[in-house]
Amino acid sequence: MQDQARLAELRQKFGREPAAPSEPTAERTPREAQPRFRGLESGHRACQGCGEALAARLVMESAGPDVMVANATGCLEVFTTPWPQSAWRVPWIHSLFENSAAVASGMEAAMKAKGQNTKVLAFGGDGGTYDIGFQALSGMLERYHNILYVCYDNEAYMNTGIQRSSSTPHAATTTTSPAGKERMGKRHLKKDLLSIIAAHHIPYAASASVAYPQDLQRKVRYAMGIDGPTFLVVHSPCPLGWRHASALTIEVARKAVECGLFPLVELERGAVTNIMPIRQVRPVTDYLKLQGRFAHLTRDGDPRAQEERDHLQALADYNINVFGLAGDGDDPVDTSGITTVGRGGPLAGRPQ
Amino acid sequence: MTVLTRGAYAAPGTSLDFKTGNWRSTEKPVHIHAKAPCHAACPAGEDQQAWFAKLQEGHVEEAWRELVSANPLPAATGRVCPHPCETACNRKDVDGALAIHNVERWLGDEAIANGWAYPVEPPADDAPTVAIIGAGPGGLSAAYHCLRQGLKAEIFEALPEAGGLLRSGIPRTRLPREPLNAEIDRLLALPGITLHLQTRLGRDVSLAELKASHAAVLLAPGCQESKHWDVGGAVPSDLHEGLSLLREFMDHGQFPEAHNVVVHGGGNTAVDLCRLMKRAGSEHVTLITASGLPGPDTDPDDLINVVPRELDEALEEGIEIIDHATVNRLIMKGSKVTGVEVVSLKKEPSASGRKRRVSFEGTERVMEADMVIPCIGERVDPDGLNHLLDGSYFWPDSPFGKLEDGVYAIGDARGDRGTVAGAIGDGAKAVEAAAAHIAGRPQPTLDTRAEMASTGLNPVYYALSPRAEPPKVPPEARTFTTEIEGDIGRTAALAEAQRCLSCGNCLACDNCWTLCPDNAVIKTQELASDGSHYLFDLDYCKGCGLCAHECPTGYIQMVPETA
Amino acid sequence: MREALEGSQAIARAVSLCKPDVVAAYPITPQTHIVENISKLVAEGDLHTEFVSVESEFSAASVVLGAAAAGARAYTATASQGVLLMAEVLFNIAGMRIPLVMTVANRAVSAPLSIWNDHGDSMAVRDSGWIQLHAADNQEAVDTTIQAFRITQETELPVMVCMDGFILTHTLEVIDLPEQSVIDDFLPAFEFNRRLDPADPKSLGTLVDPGYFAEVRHSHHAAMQKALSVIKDTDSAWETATGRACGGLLTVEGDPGAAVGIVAMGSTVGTLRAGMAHTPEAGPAKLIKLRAFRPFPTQALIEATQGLDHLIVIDRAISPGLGGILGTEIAAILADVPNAPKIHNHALGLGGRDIPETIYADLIEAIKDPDAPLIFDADMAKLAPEDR
Amino acid sequence: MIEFRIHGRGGQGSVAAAYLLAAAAFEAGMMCQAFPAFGAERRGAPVTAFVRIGHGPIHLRSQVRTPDWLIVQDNSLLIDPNLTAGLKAGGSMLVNSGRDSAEVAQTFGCRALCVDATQMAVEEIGRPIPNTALLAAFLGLTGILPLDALATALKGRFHGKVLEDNLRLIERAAQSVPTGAWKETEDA
Repeated sequence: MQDQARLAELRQKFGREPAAPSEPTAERTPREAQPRFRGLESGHRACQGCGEALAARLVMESAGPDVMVANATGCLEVFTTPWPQSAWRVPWIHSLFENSAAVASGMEAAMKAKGQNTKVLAFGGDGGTYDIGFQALSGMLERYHNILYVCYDNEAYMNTGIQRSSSTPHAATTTTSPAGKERMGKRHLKKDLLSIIAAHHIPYAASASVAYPQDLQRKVRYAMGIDGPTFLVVHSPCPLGWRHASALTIEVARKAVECGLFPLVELERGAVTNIMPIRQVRPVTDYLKLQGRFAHLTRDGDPRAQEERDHLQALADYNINVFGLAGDGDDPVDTSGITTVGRGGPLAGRPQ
Repeated sequence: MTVLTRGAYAAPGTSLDFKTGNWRSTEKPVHIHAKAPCHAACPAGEDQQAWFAKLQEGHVEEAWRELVSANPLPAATGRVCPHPCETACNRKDVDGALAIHNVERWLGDEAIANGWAYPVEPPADDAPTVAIIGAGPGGLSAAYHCLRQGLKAEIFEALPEAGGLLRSGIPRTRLPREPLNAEIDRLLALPGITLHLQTRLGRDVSLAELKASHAAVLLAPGCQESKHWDVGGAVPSDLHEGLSLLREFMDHGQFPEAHNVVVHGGGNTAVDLCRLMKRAGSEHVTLITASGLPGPDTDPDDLINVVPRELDEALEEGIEIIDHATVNRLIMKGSKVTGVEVVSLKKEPSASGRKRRVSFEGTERVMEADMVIPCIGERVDPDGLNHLLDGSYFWPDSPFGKLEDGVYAIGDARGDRGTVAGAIGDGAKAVEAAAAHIAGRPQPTLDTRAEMASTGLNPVYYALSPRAEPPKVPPEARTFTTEIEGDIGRTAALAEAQRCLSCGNCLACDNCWTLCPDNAVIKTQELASDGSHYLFDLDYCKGCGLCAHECPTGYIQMVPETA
Repeated sequence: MREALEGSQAIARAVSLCKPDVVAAYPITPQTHIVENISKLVAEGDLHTEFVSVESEFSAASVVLGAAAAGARAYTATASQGVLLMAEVLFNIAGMRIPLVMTVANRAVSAPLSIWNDHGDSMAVRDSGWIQLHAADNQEAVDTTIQAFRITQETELPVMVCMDGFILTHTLEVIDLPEQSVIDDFLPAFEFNRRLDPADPKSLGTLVDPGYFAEVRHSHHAAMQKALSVIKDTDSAWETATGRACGGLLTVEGDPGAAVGIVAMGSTVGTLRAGMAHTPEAGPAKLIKLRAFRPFPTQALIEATQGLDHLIVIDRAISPGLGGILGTEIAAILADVPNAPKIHNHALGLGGRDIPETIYADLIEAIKDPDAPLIFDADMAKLAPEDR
Repeated sequence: MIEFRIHGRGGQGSVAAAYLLAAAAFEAGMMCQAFPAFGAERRGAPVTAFVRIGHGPIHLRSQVRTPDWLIVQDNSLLIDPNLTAGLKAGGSMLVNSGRDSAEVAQTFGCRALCVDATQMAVEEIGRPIPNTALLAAFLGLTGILPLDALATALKGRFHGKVLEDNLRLIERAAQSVPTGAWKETEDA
């Protein structure tokens, strides 16, 4: 009851829900009257077309106002909180690069100690999650904190100017894995983080993509409802680092899913419980050719480029086989995660 | 001076103080309201997207009202129209064009069955009256649109029945009498329309009288005179000209007997005739046409002017078609034809720009024939109109059909027309211009908005959904009177409505609102000033272009910042 | 109530009396007994706290940072490598002005590996912006730990309570632990008005550009200086509450008229005190027990050293290439003071080297030796000539 | 101030013995200090612990270099000639051993008494942990602290059967030595 009253107060204050027809709305600006929670506000300084900013905005909308966030060092942190401004409308703390999971653990312990239910979120990029913050994350999962950890995966250290991380895909160029006479970009593979996370036997771990916002938000809502550690990795294209036009952020993210290189899967207690089938599997070249970081792979007449393309295709095929991603058109789940439109919005007016 | 907070904390949402809108260096997003290709292609001027929108909401009567705001005869056009809207439909390359034609017919039939009232008010008693020559589809449309403009209409028809070509030139297998009569009767019953039957221009009334007595005169006489046809001066003694043969058949239900029939021409009448002759017992019916058949490389200028569905049905029924050819010579035994010499031919560009027909020497071949039917078109009966005709037809300069002040041409009588839908559209446009003339308003202008091509859409957001097909009588069961194509039905019609891509117009899918990384799209509860539900907050929009790229309908476009 | 308690156990009990909401720690010698004892109190239900058994000191510091930021009274403890692994977080906690308390069971820093006491660890983070208080015995460690919770709350500066590893942590002595009611009166409920709170959602840990960074550091420095009086006042309040004080910022004992002074921190003070008592032939000295190392009680030190001819400064860590750390700092402080004593800076007890009570006489004697080594108890015979 | 050094091997409870002795002193109203010679040694390695007790505050924190008393918990340590290093003149050594006391005294040149504390411990508490028995014997010999003080200190550490067994053990151990034989050095 008390929680309800508090939530109502928060919603009133931050415009989480549209006003009922009977409520006076005159004093609210259209921005204030948005029928969604604006956890991440405009005026942040992300690049044009930033996938991470979009992902964070979507996550906040679904997570709602009764949360607190621990944010690792990275683009998201830098572009949202140049003092004295903050784009956040939830309690938010940035400590360091590698400790957001641990800081969040402390916040969650504080909530437990004080008998409060505010859900704690931890945010990190792929650098802060796959690499430097990995240990703290593992500890957080093992200790079973009631935290949703969201990794905004843009596949390199973008904040410092595009250096390779263990999440950078094989053969992608970064400033520390450039292509040259002897090298075809990153020599190693993208770390299979989700399997490692799932091996902690936590209640829920999933991958999502900004190209599928409804699916992403459903996963956030699901994780929010779990009392225990949950993990979400969100594929978030970086137009600057991946070298594609800012308008293509969603297109690129979508192609990554459609070719099988970034499978959208859900694991509960380590077991795969759901996947998003690919409606029409595309060749990886459809994905690669959109991005400058793979430009060396699409050169004609270079046998090394052919080999690396084939390698990436094999990796994509592997994902498709392992997770059974190839969609069947008649499968009722085929479009469950795919945003389709109809007049009046994604859910309205669809024939049942 | 901003005072430092302890530990440099920041207050929530203060980034709003930082207007990222000035990062937009080159382009900004706008809502463009482009024309949907169906609308752009519709000679009747229908906005199919608009009435499909009503259908999507489940409002069938409103959909019909939206439809008849342009075309008062959907039960007729929904049966006879070659539906260029479907040819233009951006969905055709995805999983098949929308079955606009069939849904239109269903709506028209629903309106008749339910007695829905046309969305017109009776004109004022002292409203000006417009004279209309011809009660064919163009004249009827004009009369109806007069009411919509607050004018009275007085129709003069030479024949004893209204309907024009709809009644005289289209077989019942395509357009049965019942819906045609019902629709025409409903329309003519509207207060403010007066019909004078068996009143012929040049005989019973003159143009000069009408001009004097009426606020405007609209000419929709159709083409009643067959064009002269001969081959190198030879004409068979028992020549049956196509349209009159068809009219005869429709009046008396009989054809002259023939085994090998050659039909020369390239329109709907020619194909109708082929099919009827075949059904009447002719063993071989061959259509010889100078145009090309539909195919991926066929130039639209070169395409045979036949409803595609009808062409398919004709082939299905065993009609042979020789395209890109003409009858080069009649082989006569006395005055009777026993065969034809056919030669290949194509329309080639000429220096003047108009296409010329070039036949290719060495491609001549002879085929047996005991009847040759020319079906090369008709011309306007020049009685009382001589001074307005340019050759066989009217050639108005204006798209609104204006021939001179207060006089407008409509329909097939215009040299650049040829469909029922075109006549209906002409009626609406001519009335619009006439009403402006009568009221002393500036003349109307055409809708010059750009058309939304399929390349402007983002197809990934549309779930695949196959096109609905209406039932059809199989070829072997087809008769002279039963309608071949059936009713699509309510379920399929509503499902088709869901398939509309809403090309170029907002369908409120929320994509822009959902996908803006900068929260710079604001959703409005009331309609925004541009009719959508979204506003661009240019204070924060960085101009990334993501919303435009992900807009399924192409409704959002990036335009130069200065625009 | 007086009890014979091992130092670590006493600290655990003192922390428990302060009712922390969250404790996070990673075991490391010689801090281990502290966390073991806290764990035991939690296991027995004597302490109701969220005890977070983290996977590293780095996370221990991060957890208490997060907990305190979320409005919880938080405590951690570590030593040596643990301090260094925490280093990045320690700077962060202080820079964000997060109130919390940490015990450092002082231990040498590797390499070579040494599990024994010196001050190399806390000295390595002396510039982190934490308050650093040194306890000379276990009673002081207990009292200072309790005071630290009040100080951190009042100053919004994190407090590090330094106690010599083993020498204090593993020594059983008689400790007077106050009654719970005394603590409850002394220590107000934890309040942190910048806490993370959905009803007033602040953003902590922002990016500060060059236009304000200097001001951030200034305010931090100013806060540390203001903390001097808070430390002193808190000790006075403690004395009022318990009849016992820890010596505020620093205390002076011994012969007030002596020409020689000795400054030391931590457990060394007791040994020097014993040496002074047991070797009167070495001569008298003024013994200055420094409790507050950060913020540094500059003025109090100047006053305490007035009238001295010689000031022996004992370090338990060195800055290689410069010398003793405390010695260097005090030399800088006294540089502009007229008639300041001559400074003799020596490091003692590095890496657990036992400090005998004879050291007192040896130090006094060494005043005469201009070549007395910096590391006073290093035996050159143990070194190859080229390494001397 | 009286200083003790306790020698033993890891696992024999030498540090516990030091803590118990100091705690017993506290129970008897004295000040105390007890600590191990902190090492990284494991079970079985030689271990040293130190105890200081006195009636006034104890400031000195160095290791005990000149003990008044030595308590040796393991017979095998007697091979170390430095065992008695720093032992004050007149200092004494109590050894857990079945060996002849005179022989040990002669070897190290100090007063020494051997007690088979391990045997007593095995018999009374079922485990070869000699520390409490040795402490009790020591208190019986010296009378430095009443045996009750040790019993009270034990009660602060143990419960139930372990406590009962140990209380029986210290009673037996105290009686196994000539009461007050070393009493004259109490104030050394």
